[in-house]
Amino acid sequence: MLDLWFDYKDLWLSGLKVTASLTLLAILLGFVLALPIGVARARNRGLSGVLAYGYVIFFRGMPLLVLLFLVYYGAGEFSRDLRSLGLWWFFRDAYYCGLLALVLNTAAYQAEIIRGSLNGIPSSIREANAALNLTRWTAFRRVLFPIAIARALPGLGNEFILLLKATSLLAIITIFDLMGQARFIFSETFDLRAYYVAALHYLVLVLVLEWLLRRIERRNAWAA
Amino acid sequence: MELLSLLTPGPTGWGDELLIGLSMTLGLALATFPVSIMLSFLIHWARSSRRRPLRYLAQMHVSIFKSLPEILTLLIIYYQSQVVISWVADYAGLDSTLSISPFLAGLIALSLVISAYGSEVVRGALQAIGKGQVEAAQALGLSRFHCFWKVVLPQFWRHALPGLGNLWVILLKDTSLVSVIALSDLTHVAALAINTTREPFFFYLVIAAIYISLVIFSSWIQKRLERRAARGFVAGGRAHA
Amino acid sequence: PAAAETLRIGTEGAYAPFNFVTEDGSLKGFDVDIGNALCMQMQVECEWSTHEWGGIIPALNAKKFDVMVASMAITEKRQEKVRFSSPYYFNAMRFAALKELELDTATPASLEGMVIGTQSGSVAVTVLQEYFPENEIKLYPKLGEALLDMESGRLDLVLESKFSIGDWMADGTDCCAFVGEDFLMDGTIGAGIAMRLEDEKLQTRIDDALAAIIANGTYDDIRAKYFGFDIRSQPRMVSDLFEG
Amino acid sequence: MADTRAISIQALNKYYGSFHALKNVTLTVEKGERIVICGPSGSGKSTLIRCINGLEDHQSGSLTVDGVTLSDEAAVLRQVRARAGMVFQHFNLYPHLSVLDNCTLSPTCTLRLDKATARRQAMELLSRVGMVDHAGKFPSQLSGGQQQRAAIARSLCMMPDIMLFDEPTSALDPESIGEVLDVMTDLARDGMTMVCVTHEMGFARKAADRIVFMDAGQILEINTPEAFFATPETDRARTFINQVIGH
Amino acid sequence: MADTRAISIQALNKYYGSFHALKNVTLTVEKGERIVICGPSGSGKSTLIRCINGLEDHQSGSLTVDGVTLSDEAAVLRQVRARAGMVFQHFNLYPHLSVLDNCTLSPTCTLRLDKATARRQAMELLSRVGMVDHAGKFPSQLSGGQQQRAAIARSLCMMPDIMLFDEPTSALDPESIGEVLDVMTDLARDGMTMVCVTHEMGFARKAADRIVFMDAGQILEINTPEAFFATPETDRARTFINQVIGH
Ligand SMILES: Nc1ncnc2c1ncn2[C@@H]1O[C@H](COP(=O)(O)OP(=O)(O)OP(=O)(O)O)[C@@H](O)[C@H]1O
Ligand SMILES: Nc1ncnc2c1ncn2[C@@H]1O[C@H](COP(=O)(O)OP(=O)(O)OP(=O)(O)O)[C@@H](O)[C@H]1O
Ligand SMILES: [Mg+2]
Ligand SMILES: [Mg+2]
Repeated sequence: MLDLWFDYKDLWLSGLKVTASLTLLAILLGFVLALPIGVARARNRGLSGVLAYGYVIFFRGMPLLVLLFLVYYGAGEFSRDLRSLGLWWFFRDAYYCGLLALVLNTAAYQAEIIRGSLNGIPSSIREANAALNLTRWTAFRRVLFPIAIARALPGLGNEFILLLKATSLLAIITIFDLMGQARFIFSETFDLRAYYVAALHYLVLVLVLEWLLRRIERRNAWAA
Repeated sequence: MELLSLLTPGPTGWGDELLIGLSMTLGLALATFPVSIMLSFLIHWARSSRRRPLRYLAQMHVSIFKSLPEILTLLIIYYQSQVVISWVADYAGLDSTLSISPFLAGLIALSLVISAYGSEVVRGALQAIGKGQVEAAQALGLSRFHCFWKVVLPQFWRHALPGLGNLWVILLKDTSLVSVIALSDLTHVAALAINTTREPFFFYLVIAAIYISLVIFSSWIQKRLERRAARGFVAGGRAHA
Repeated sequence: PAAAETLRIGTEGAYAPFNFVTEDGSLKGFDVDIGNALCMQMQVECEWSTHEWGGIIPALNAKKFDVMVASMAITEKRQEKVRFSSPYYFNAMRFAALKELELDTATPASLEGMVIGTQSGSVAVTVLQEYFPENEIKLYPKLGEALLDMESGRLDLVLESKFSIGDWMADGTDCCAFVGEDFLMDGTIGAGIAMRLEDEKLQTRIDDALAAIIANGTYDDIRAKYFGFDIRSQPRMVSDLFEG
Repeated sequence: MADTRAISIQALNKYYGSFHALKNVTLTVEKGERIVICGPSGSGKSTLIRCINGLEDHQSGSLTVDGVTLSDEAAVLRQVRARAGMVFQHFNLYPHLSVLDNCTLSPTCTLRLDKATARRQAMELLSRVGMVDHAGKFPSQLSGGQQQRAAIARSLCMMPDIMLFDEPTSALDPESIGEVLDVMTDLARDGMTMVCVTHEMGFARKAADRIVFMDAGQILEINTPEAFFATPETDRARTFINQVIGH
Repeated sequence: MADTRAISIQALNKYYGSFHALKNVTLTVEKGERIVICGPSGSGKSTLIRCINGLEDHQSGSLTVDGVTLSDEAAVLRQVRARAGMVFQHFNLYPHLSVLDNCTLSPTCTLRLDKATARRQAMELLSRVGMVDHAGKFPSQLSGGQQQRAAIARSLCMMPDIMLFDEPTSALDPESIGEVLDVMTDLARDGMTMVCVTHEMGFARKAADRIVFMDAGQILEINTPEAFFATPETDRARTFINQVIGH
């Protein structure tokens, strides 16, 4: 198997880079999008609650593969309109389309995790906030948010790993991530080992990610 | 309107093909789910076994299939299992046309993946039942069989249902991946339809809507089941112990 | 009579006009008609199945089917993995480009900086790698997806079978046009019917049947259904075109 | 305006949905007075004490704390809560903050004390409850008794005039109960106005000025500890006393 | 063979990993005797009582219950458990079964009683603990005291010779504690052999024949209640008694 890796060393390395960069970007952008949605879900009031609920239902309900096709080929169908809107530079690029699909998808999952941990904060904490006269903003910023994030960490960690795995679908829209390179090498050589080499890469990536997450979690000494 | 006519059943539209695709998707999910659950129990049992090799094996199963992208698992199972079957068939001098269908490959691959997660659902549910229940059964002299059958299992469903419901939804959506090994599921049919109609947005939107409806319907069923399983547990005012 | 022998034929099903699935769910196309004619000639039952292009050779070797009639170009690399019949037509490649680019030739120089797409696992990939190493190349699971992407402007050109592209362009869109000549990859002998390496006898049978349907005119009848011109004469080689 | 009443409750009624949890409760607490509320489970003790600092709203009647009459306006609630500190059965410490940070969070954010002052004051009060050595620890690293003492210090850091306690010892083991009651007795001796829900009759006898006995949402009896234990007026109270200290 | 000893524990040692939880514990319980075990938290009380019916294994020493010497064979364990019923701090009722079904499950499955007999007997014992009216309810619909009484009835349904209690009242409110202690006192009066871990010193005084005081995995003192409370032999016991009944 090692020979197959060295024969296509450059391809594997560039695939690794694409996979890692996509995963990291999607995690970060997804989190930024998920925060307000998760908070709106937890409050579950007014228009924002309904919108957040709709968002979550929609993007959690459909397979990522379908979302990916929808964004990529769907946007292609409307290329003329997108061009006149000045958005085509974004949708033209498979990388951006793939990233967008990943972000939309993971934000829905991350939002639910954030909602869960916000709602899971025991009412006793909120009572303490009231009894100590904290303002709503202080209470959120100094108490609810840090506790929620700490409680959400294991769930978010899982989601990050799922996301890493999900990037493999992007190969289908011409992105040469790890999976894309594996498919290419396989089509060149018809050598099944190409997939095993890819599998090893993913195993290592997940191990690294898990290790990172464990390190972050361990910083919350108080949760013990 | 024009677009909708693409969905009519019969020789001029894609409605009937989509329906067949839908039944393939559902069929695969329905066939895979029970297999996954049984496998989950097995893996949980192996993981908590006293025998070290068994424990390691089960642990490895979980780590591997939780780390590999589903699509990679699928491709590897699809191609590799065929090679293995051919070897075995050749070696045993059996009918060498034995072959593994995309359906079976999908079933095996998805079962492996889902059971890796499922074993944790099983573990969580058993933990949620609590040591106290098992201890009470022991103290009352119940045999291990009765303890499992009469005390643990009835409570298991209640604790496992949310997790299992989640897994079902994951499974349902993961079936879309078998389209890449040309099983004519919903997504594959959509791709074929787009090949001739050149209406990707419309067809993928339809597919998305179907999946979303399936998921919503599933969670509705799940809620009903959960309510049923919660009978007797629901605190009528106070929730002690 | 004893139960007829069945021949399990595999194809892709997403490569119009050679093999494709219609909205009534049936498999159609030039390959399919040829395959059926061969079966008739060999007096066997045909049993068709479709497979993803990227995995179709492994599928054949994995005995998911016995014979592949899928417009596969015969190449040396492929001959290491499977056995081919004599060619049943010449599936020449040709560039198609966005009209707005106003290209009139397709050479490495004239295509500088352009994005070219093709189907992953096709011989066009090798051509592009060899003669257009500077261009950005995108690979699609299905040809249709590459063509859709050219229509939307994500690709400047697509290099693939001129028949398939032609069929697609005839079907309504006027975004694109052929540029340059058609050509074959060096060492390609045309499109062949493939089977497993060990099936030597089967190859003889298929070759004989092919010769027979060409001789009795069945082949030409089928060809005329799809193409108004000869598809069995050999086009130029790619090395001729770009190096000569 | 030299009002000597710390808390005045007039004909208070509280419903949870259709459940009548407090029925016409009337009670006055003088400044510096120590009140113990007791009664069987579900009698409304927690509900009453939570109404006093507005953690629960009420449907009718009036409630005045240190001259401020409770309403559901945010400003009024803040005034009331600034005057009345609350200690909960389950401590309700912030798990992600050290004991010291638990004590300084609200003073810095709400009272706008500067960090240094807040810390100095917190350390003083922590030493008062015997917790200086644990100031840097997280709540999860402390025993129940230590957590409750930290929670008391946290409340005191807001400089309240009145302290409310809702069964502060009932989640603790016997040894920890002792620690916490000692701190509370100490507070009582210093003249803090206190309202405690507790079943610790030893504490009630020692520290309370008056005992309020509740049942089924009503106040059945208000009496001095001596009178309450020796000659309870109602049968319900007698049964209750027997049960709580009988064994 | 007229052995008068219900339980005989000889030099029992128990480790959790490297932690020495029981150190050379020796104790004999006569038939019909009522023993109360007390001691500070973590002293090994639960561990000891759980060893007696084999919920925990031990590393050295011997343990004989009603003439059966404990080992880790399944058959031996079942014999011992048939003789010794256990009541837990958190009741451990089966939440998916009604009170009656909780009581009949093991008799029908293990003793092979027929349904009708099992139900008749269960109703009898439920009436003894005052729970007949609640036989059809699920545990979650009951108060803590009611749950614990149901759990006692469930244990009694197995016709044990010995009853073990592990802090049966410490998860309860004062009134419920009363209910449960009444039932236990009643059992004691009827001559049941009982071993109770409890902090209820009133009960100990009233019902116990001997009090066993444990600390740090050792038995420090075994004494009659009168002697134990009046003149504890060890300082540790004296401190403990002051703390538990001091306030
Ligand atoms: N949030 C609520 N919703 C509905 N009913 C409630 C709520 N909180 C309390 N109750 C009910 O109000 C009554 C009084 O409750 P409260 O908690 O004040 O009793 P308590 O005297 O503090 O009892 P305990 O000693 O058990 O703490 C009880 O019957 C309880 O069931
Ligand atoms: N499963 C276990 N694993 C490791 N240590 C344990 C385990 N169970 C108990 N211990 C330890 O053994 C010691 C004795 O525990 P045990 O539960 O018997 O105490 P206890 O006297 O019942 O205390 P409490 O009054 O808190 O119930 C404690 O220090 C405890 O931490
Ligand atoms: Mg209360
Ligand atoms: Mg214990």
